Amino acid sequence: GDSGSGGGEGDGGNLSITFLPKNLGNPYFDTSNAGGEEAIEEFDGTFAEVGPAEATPDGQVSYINTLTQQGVGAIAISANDPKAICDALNEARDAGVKVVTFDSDTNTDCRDVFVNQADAEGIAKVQVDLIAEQIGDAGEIAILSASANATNQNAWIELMKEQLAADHPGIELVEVVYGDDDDQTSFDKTAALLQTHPNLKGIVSPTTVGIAAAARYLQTSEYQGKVALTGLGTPNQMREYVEDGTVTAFALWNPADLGYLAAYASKALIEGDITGAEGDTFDAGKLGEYTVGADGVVLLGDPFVFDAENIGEFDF
Amino acid sequence: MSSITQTTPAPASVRQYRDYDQPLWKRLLLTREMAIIALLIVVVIIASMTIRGFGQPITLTYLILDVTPILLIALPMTLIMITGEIDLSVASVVGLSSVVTGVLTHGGMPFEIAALIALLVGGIGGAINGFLVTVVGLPSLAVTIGTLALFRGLAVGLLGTTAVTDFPEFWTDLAKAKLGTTGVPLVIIPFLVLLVIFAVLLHFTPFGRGIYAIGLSKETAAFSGVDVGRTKFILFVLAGLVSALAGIYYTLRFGSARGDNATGMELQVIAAVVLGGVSVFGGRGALHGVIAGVLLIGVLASALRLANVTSDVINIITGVLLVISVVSSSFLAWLRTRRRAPGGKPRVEVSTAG
Amino acid sequence: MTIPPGAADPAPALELRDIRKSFGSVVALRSGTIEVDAGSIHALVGENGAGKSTLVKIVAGLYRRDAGVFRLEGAEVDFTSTADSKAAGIAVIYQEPTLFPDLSVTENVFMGRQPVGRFGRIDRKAMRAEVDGLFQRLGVRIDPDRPADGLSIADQQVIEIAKAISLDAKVLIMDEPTAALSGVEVDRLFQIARSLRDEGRAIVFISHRFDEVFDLCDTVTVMRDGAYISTSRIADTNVDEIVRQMVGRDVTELFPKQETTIGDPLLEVEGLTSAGIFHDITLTVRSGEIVGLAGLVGAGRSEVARAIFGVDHYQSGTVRLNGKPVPAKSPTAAMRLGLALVPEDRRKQGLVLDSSVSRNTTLAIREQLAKFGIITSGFENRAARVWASRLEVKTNALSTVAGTLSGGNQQKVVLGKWLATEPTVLIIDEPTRGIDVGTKAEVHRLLSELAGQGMGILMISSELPEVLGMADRVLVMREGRITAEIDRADATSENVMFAATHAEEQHS
Amino acid sequence: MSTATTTPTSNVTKRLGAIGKAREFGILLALVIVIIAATAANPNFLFSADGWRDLLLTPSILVLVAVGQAIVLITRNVDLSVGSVLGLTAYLTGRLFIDFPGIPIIAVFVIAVAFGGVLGLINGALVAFAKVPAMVITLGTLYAYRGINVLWTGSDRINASDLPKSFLALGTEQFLTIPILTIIALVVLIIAGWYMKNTRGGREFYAIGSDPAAAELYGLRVTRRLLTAFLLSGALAGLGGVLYAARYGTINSQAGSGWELDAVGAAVIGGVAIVGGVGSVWGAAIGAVLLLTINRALPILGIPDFWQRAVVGVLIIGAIVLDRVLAVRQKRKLIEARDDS
Ligand SMILES: Nc1ncnc2c1ncn2[C@@H]1O[C@H](COP(=O)(O)OP(=O)(O)OP(=O)(O)O)[C@@H](O)[C@H]1O
Ligand SMILES: Nc1ncnc2c1ncn2[C@@H]1O[C@H](COP(=O)(O)OP(=O)(O)OP(=O)(O)O)[C@@H](O)[C@H]1O
Ligand SMILES: [Mg+2]
Ligand SMILES: [Mg+2]
Repeated sequence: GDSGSGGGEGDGGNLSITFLPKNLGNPYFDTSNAGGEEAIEEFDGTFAEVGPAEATPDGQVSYINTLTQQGVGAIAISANDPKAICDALNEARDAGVKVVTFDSDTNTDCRDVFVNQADAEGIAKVQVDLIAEQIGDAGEIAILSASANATNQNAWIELMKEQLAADHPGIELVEVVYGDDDDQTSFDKTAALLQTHPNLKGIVSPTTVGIAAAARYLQTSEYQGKVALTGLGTPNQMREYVEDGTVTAFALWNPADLGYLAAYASKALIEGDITGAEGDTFDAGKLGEYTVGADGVVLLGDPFVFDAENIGEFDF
Repeated sequence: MSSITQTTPAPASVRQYRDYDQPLWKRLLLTREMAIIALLIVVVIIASMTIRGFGQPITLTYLILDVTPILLIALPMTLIMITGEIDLSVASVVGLSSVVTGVLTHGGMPFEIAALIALLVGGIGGAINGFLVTVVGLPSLAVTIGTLALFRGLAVGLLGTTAVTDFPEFWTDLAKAKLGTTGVPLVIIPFLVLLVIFAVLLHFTPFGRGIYAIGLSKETAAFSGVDVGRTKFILFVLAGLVSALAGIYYTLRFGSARGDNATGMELQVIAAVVLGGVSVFGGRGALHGVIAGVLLIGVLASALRLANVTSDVINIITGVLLVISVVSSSFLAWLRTRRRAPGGKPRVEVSTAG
Repeated sequence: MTIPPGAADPAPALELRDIRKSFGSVVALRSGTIEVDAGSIHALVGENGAGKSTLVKIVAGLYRRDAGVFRLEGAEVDFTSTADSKAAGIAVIYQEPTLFPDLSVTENVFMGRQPVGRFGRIDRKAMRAEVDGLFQRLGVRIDPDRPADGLSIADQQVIEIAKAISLDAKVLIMDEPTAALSGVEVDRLFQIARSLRDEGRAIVFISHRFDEVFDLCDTVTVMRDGAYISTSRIADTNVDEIVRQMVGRDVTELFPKQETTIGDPLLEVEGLTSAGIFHDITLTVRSGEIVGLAGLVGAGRSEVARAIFGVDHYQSGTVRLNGKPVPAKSPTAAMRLGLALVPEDRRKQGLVLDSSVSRNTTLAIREQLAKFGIITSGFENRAARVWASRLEVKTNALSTVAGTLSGGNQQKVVLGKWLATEPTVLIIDEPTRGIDVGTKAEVHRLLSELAGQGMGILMISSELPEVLGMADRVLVMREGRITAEIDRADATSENVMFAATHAEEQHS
Repeated sequence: MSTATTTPTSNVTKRLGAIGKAREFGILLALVIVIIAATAANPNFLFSADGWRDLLLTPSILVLVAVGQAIVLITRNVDLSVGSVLGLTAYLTGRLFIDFPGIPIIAVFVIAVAFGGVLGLINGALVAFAKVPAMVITLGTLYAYRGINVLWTGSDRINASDLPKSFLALGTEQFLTIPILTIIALVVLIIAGWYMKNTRGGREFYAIGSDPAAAELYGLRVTRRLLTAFLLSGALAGLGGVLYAARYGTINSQAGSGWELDAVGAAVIGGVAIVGGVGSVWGAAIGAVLLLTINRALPILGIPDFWQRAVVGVLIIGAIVLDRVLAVRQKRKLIEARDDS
């Protein structure tokens, strides 16, 4: 394979960009990487995708090191840990590799730009609003998250707690459990939640794996239609549950757009159009022009709510 | 046919005892360990010639940084497996010691003291395993499946969703520092010191002789004054201590103490130890083979990653390598016996007359 | 399958001629030859390592011969597995009992050929009934439902015998079946063997005990160094003749008991009790004294020895060596105080079978051998060579794996291993099990000599002549208790056997 | 022990038989304690429809895999590849439904079980013919099979919507309140238990594990038995894979990863000796139920999520210690009984 090792030929710099998701075999990242590939083909770069089989930071570090050795142009990475991969990323940057984080950020000093799917406030708010609406703004709810250390989920959960306390006094968050982004664990945790809390009215799962597993359990249990479920999911995985009424509505941004934007941000960094400083602007193909915000954050947009009305229009 | 053939009575001849029935070179070269070392050399040579970027010194740096925890834990694991036991809890001890270091440092304790306490915790973890195996008399596989969950659970429970990342720069830098300009990481030194200690312990002390005897025949060892319980207990404590050390290194290298650090590493360690020629039934194996086994897996992974081979293929290759490494030796032995067997005899010609 | 008396039967039941077998560079058999007729008992004798067991294993289908002729009832055969030999009507009692420790005694007897009913269901009732009958016939007192694990070597041997007999085979081969048995069991076995002979079976009997050979067998074949030496009718030969052919020289007196001065008590055991196994064992071994511990198989002698040495647990009682208490449950401590135990089961307790002769010989002295805590193969080989040559272990190199030695040579390695520790008191459980005449004399001389030098020896033996010939004092055990203490001068086979079998007898 | 017959030992005999049962009894006791504790804390655990169903349903698949594992362990071998085999067959199941729409469910079962059996047979052949430790071989195939799975699946995933409703129903449907999955597991368990106890083949597994060298001397067909053991383990993992698909509905390339430790753990906790020859498939099954029931009971008992794993560890150790204590006590009684006889 020579895809990742194209040296610094070409005038605009080395446009070989490698996507490094949290783990391989995750449909969410599949979609985002496909978006990245589309973008890279548009501007004639070299796309590659590598990653560990399981979502661990040490697995990612090995790949970052390898990419450093290969001398790629940029790494687009979704971090499994905000700190653990920092040194490896900085070594890569010292070797001239640009680093873009997307989906899940590292500490700000380890990357050039973070492509944020939606600001955390917005993500937390859309989920809180959805669950409040579905359970009539009162009753017990629980959260089924990804792994305990997932940076983005933890940030959202904190914000959801704040918003619940401030705006929804009738809703009580009784427990947060972690399904480790594993189908089976999430499935079994859902079962445990429902038994432990007989008065549970709703579950929020801010992770695509979790919400699908929870929906599958609900669908086959006596709680179908009685316990509300919402969170972040992909339309293809959730279609069945929305159609049969297990789930009324859930939210997500378009992961393909996220990858697409990360690819263009990488290109802009490689070609020197931006440095990651606040106020830099760059062109992102079909998505238009974006501006780098504070702390090198590029914001994709607001999350989108899927329900029975519109889910038929999406395929990812 | 009752003729008595009388042979002349000869005086009892004085027997000559040679030390070895095979010459030194054969004993050294025709071993499982040497086969792995040879394979390692072949892989390194082929990789440097065919894979771009493999020949750089930085490869060595990353390789050593990557495999150091496995190298470290493989040392006591080898000894434990030679006694016929196993310790599946090592990776959980790595996680636990990482978390203990993190929590204590975060709580304001100097890093050095926190690390010492983490070592102690590792030692205690090992002692718990050792106690359950030797005093209570439970199978180590079952015990350490239990403590695998217990130690990991403690680690995850102690830290919850947080990860501690504020460690003194002096130490985090040291974990990644290189020896002068050679590109060889400094951590190689403590590893080499431990390697010498463990190699002498296993191969050149009465204690080590006891370890092999236990693995080959526990009962005979006990009858011969080998304190089977004490030996195993010491080894489990050593495994705990060294795993805790690996945990501290892990924490420093990634600058992050997390409950799920090194999850699943126990199988990697065991795979490497087994590849290096240690028998899971005990009694067989040597440290040079194990070191070569760890490095072989590390080098292969590093080379294949550089060649843009995905992690699943790397896993397939690791697996196939394990299988081939054990099958090939018995295949060769089989070939040898075949060549010597009387040719062309039908398999069975039992007369069932009567 | 009874042979009609007087019927002409030209082909022997079993015939092996010029069998050759080598293992790597070791030639185990050069020209193994034996011819056994139906309706006869044929003895096979030879020194340790002469190749007897190897010949047996070839007949059993465990090894394949490299060359030579192998015929059954005149037809040439070639076995590739033990299943073949079984199918051909051959039953073998191997020198070392090989039972499945986790399975019940009954299952052990019937493994692989259990009676089955509908759906292939094993008929346990039938199996049990058959075992009961078999054990009755053999006079076995082993619980058929207990697991084989923990049975004494003798009990295991008895089960092996029961198994082989129940096969109802045309050819029965017994490789030192009596090595671990005492008089009563041996008599039972012989009765059965004779009745099988009278039914027309062919029996091969291997033993190092010549009284047995002359008592039981019709014909005897002698082997030496893997080669056939001679075959003669028992009636036409005598012990000296056979020994000369076996060893190639005359053998010195068998029980060369030296007169020694008996000194102070070295080993003092008081009130040793382990519930269900032995009770209130009190005994003393003095310097220069050989104390014989006699009794029937299963009397609990080995257990006492193991408890004294600290391998097994005991509930009450004390053990002192040279006046110092020997801590319970620590062989290491016992060894440091100068105690040594040559265990009865050499394969499980005496040797690390997969380890070299050299490592085995030095296992118990590894700590003394080390210099500054470091031990090397050089040290080990040096120490091992001394003992290998003293006991004439038959092997080419010290690196030979102990498991490939012949049974008797394995026993020698175990002896050497413990003598190397230079103990003050040596407990020795069945010292000459499976050792050939020549070496047996050596071992006895060695024991005498050691006692002469002031060592105290507690010798457990099921061989009555050995006990009577060697011991200064005989203790007799029966069902876990010491029932008699008899001085050398008073000891006869009658009073020892009486104490071993009759509960009412109470000597003081 | 006075006369030559066996009459005086019959009392001892019965107690010896009791030891065998005690091995499973200790674990069963631990299981009952866990269920009672959880039900006391929250009656839903046992008495709600979902609670009852999950109690039976959750461990069923692991029971199947553990039964296969127990058979292999009893022959003194181990099959670490079961998790990978399960994952591979689970994905195969999904693919069959997608690529051959309308394929009969029974055909899928047969194909998947056969496929699992073939994977097991590969393990068995390597172990039996090359005469190398099963742990190494199956550790190798653990990696290799999983790698093939990832290679084949990529980041594809089977979703519940890809599978026929009637198939998914198998994963949840009940017959007389007993889930179908549980019935399948029970049938397999009963057959395996019967076979291991009452047939020559079954007893030979024990014999081989108890002493392989002796098995050779007895002329047992060791190679054939080993092949059978691994084939069974693979086939049961394959069956587990199909049922996994029915139960969970979503399958990605990591399905079943880590199950090998659960399966070995279940068997060992259930009294199957890792050195072979000892234990029963019943014990392994109870071990599997215990393992997963502990997992489900902990949240009910109010143990916070993060600490659950630690408690699971403590309980596993507690269960095997309890088992050990009961066995030792029984044995002591037995030896003391010899004095009385
Ligand atoms: N598997 C083997 N590998 C190597 N050498 C062997 C093996 N089996 C036997 N030998 C050697 O073959 C020779 C004959 O051994 P064998 O066991 O037949 O003797 P034996 O006559 O039965 O002696 P004993 O009376 O001591 O039992 C010995 O030197 C022994 O070391
Ligand atoms: N672990 C055990 N469990 C049950 N019974 C046992 C156990 N160990 C030994 N026994 C029995 O205790 C009795 C005493 O056996 P021991 O081996 O001490 O006899 P011995 O006098 O030394 O005879 P031998 O000549 O066979 O060595 C035997 O009946 C034996 O089967
Ligand atoms: Mg022999
Ligand atoms: Mg004895």
